[in-house]
Amino acid sequence: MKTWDEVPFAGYILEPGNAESYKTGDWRSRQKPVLSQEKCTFCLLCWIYCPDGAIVRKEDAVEIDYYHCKGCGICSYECPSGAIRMKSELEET
Amino acid sequence: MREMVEVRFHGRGGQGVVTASRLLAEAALLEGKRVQGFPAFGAEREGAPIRAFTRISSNPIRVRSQIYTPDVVVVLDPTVIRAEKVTEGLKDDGWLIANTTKEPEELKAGLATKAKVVTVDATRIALELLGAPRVNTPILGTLVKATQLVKLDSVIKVVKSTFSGRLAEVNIKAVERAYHEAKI
Amino acid sequence: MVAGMVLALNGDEAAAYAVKQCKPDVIAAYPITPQTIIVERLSEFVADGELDAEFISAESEHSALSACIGASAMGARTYTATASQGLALMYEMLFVASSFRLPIVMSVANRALNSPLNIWNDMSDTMGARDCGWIQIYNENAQEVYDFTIQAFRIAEDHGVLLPVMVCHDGFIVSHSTEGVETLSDSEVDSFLPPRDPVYPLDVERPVTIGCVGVPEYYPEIKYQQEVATKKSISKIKEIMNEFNEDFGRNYGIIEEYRMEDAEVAILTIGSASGTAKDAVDEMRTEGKPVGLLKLRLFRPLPVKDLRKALSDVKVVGVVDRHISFGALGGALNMEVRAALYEMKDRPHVMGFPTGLGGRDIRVEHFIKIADELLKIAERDMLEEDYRVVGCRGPGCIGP
Amino acid sequence: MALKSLPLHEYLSPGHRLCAGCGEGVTIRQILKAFDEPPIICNATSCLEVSTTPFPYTAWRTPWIHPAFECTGAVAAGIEAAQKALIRKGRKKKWNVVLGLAGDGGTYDIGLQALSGALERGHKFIYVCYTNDAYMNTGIQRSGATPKAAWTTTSPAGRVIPGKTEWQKDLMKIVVAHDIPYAATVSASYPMDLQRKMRKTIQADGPAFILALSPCPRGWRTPPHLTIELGRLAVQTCMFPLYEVENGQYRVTMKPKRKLPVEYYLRPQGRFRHLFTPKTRQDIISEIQAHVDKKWEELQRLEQLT
Repeated sequence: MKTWDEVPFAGYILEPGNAESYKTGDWRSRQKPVLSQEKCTFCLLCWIYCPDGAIVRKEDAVEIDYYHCKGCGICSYECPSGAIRMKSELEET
Repeated sequence: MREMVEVRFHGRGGQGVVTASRLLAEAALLEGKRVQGFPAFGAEREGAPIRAFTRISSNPIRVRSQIYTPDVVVVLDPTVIRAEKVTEGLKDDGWLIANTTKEPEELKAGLATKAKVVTVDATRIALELLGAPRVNTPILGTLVKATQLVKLDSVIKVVKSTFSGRLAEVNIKAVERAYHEAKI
Repeated sequence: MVAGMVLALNGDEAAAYAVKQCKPDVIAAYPITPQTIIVERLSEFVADGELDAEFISAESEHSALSACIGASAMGARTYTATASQGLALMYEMLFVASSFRLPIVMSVANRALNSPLNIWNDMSDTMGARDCGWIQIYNENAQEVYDFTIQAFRIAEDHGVLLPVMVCHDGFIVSHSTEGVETLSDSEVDSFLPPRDPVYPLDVERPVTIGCVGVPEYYPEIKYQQEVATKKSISKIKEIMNEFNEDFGRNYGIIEEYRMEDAEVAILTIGSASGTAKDAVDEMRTEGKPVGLLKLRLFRPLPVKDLRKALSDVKVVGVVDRHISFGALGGALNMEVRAALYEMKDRPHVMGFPTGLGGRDIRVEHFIKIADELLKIAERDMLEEDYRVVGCRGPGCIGP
Repeated sequence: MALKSLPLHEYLSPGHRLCAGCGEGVTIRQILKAFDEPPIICNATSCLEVSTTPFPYTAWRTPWIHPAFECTGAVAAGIEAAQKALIRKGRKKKWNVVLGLAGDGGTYDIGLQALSGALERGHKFIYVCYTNDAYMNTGIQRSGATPKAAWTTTSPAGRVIPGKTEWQKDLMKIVVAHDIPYAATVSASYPMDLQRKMRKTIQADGPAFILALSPCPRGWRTPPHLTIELGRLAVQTCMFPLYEVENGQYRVTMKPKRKLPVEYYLRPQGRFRHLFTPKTRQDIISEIQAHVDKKWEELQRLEQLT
């Protein structure tokens, strides 16, 4: 870890958005959202309602960014077409 | 002139006592002297007896205390003499300059001082010329006449730069009249 | 007013005039006696078009300094002024300004703190704020206020410093006293003080996060970096003062000695009391008493080495504080001077004399009493009391 | 305007450490989508500030400064003033929007003075108060924004006193009293309404204010997936009506087709549990309903009057 003469000036953070490298996906303890591309209508509600920016919007589809998804389940609850199902993390492992 | 002259002004809040001390300092500054002009700092409001001070010296002034043994005392308000010990600490060879209708001897009789007493009816001068009893400028004329602490011309210059237009004009007239009407 | 002349200015006006010549971009302030004249003059300069700056009439001192922090973080040259309760209300933000390394300049017209309400001078305000990471410069008269307000911007903005600076002058005694002030011309100020060159301003092209959460894993490193910078600023401050001296024919130092050559006892003062003390020293000297004076101009960072050097040959030092640090050893200055000298081999005795509290006039006579006390200590070679209050009626004090 | 038209940029990056399901995360993400280029942000001490900037990480892709808790209005004022001066003197090229962000504690309570001062002086900036109805950052203590009867750790639902005994402060009225060009309430549950209002704040010639209800799973004692649903219920019950005040003119922007009883909003939240168990406190629920009805009618009257 950085010493006092190595930390940036006055504790400023000079790399905007470097929190992106921090894996909040590890916070998921119970369930993870799983997206069914067939059912998805690309309405983008999951994208706009995600607190973590963990729904990645592509040209004509969305993807779930598990590196950052905290598993809150908003996307699944709000999805009008039932395209996102919450699956147990235990099931995964 | 002594190396340092200390002047104490007495008057009431709203009479321009602090301005008088400042104008005198500024006049001396024009003559290349070292000066201090400052109020006896207080929270007094209009009408309360207040003091202000001026120091004039040919050398740098370092002392920053108030003035306790003045060479000159200037009284802007005749009634303040009843309320304040205006002659306290006044040097025996000093001057008391007072705005009053009384003659110098008459005033001196009621005061415990050996200093020279000079009087002027500055209130009348101020009322006639300024239309208000603002005696802080005229009394400087009397002070100059009596003590020659600074030149009359210096006071006039400072008054000119402090006030503008007609106000400067009448104030200068007031200074000049009080200079000539000084009862020494 | 014409620049480059001797002008009749009181301490507050001297500060305002200097600030005008330093061309700040943003001024944010709240009126408080005895500083008010400064912000009145500055708002007049802005209203008359003599100063091109944004003037924010903040709704409190806390907001005034907060606005300065925002403005300074944007890269603007930023100024504020306050006193007493106002500085106390800013207290939280003082740390923020220095931790962000923002070169804000602030005038403080020193004034006592409530209660009882007291608008008069003492240094309870800035002495209480001594650990906030600001550079503190104390001035004796209006001339120094003028000269050091200009130097303060240069010091604060120097890339080898980047710290906020408090330029202190005693309320009323200096703030409201008219004196002759030898001013510089605008172009002289311009040549001494280049425009600010901000290091990491808030900039959309280069986004920076200022004011993160300093987790325990990093807080000490961030703070020690600040401590090193603060300590290191002493040499830069000296450098800038020397340049100012050379450019404009002044003779300033971070501490100043007066008749110290063969002094056996020394009075140590700060602020306007220094002048009165000099008169007292002269009087003592005519009586053959070996008294000298040390005037401390830079209190933060504390010039420890300079103090040790200046006081290495005296037997006793009397430290004249202008406030009380309740329940300790008199005033902060006394404690710090004592601490600074403690590891010297032949250290002098150090006694504190808190005085001039809440506007009580300090006279030449007071300093003569102090000096006599110091000579007695020198004779006894023993200190009986850590401090004694001067200018206070009653047992244990040296009278009014 | 449709969701598809909103920009892809994420000025608040993923990897921030707000709780799962945090209303602030959604709200701030949506708010930043109204900007075509990054605003200059000053942020009050709050959950948002703490969770987005633990050194050496920052989730911000905008210039961002956090000085303290209560000074957001004042810091924004300083930033705005500096920009004006620097642009005028040719040291800065173009204007950037100044965005103040603060929670309910930093706005309703400790920061109210700085906000009021900045609004009164008319600085051109946007102030967003994201309210989660309590001091969540310090562990769920009551604030001036806490609704009546809500449990918090300093307004506990005790055997004698059933949660907070006072009504929520009507902050909008205070803000509107400053006669600023634009003020509005928003909810992330209504993203397009939020976008439209945010875009108005950017256009406003002077201070603009946004009050955003930001559900807090931890403090409200609700499951994280209900965050958007609760925002919706707050609007549908008229507990948190969506409206705007543009140059003094009130306009309700979201009128529920069928105004739901407040119980719909209260019942799912653990912070109101004591109103339903062990026995239903119909007296308090009715009191809240009456209060909401009164405020809702008052709002509609203001809409008609202005």
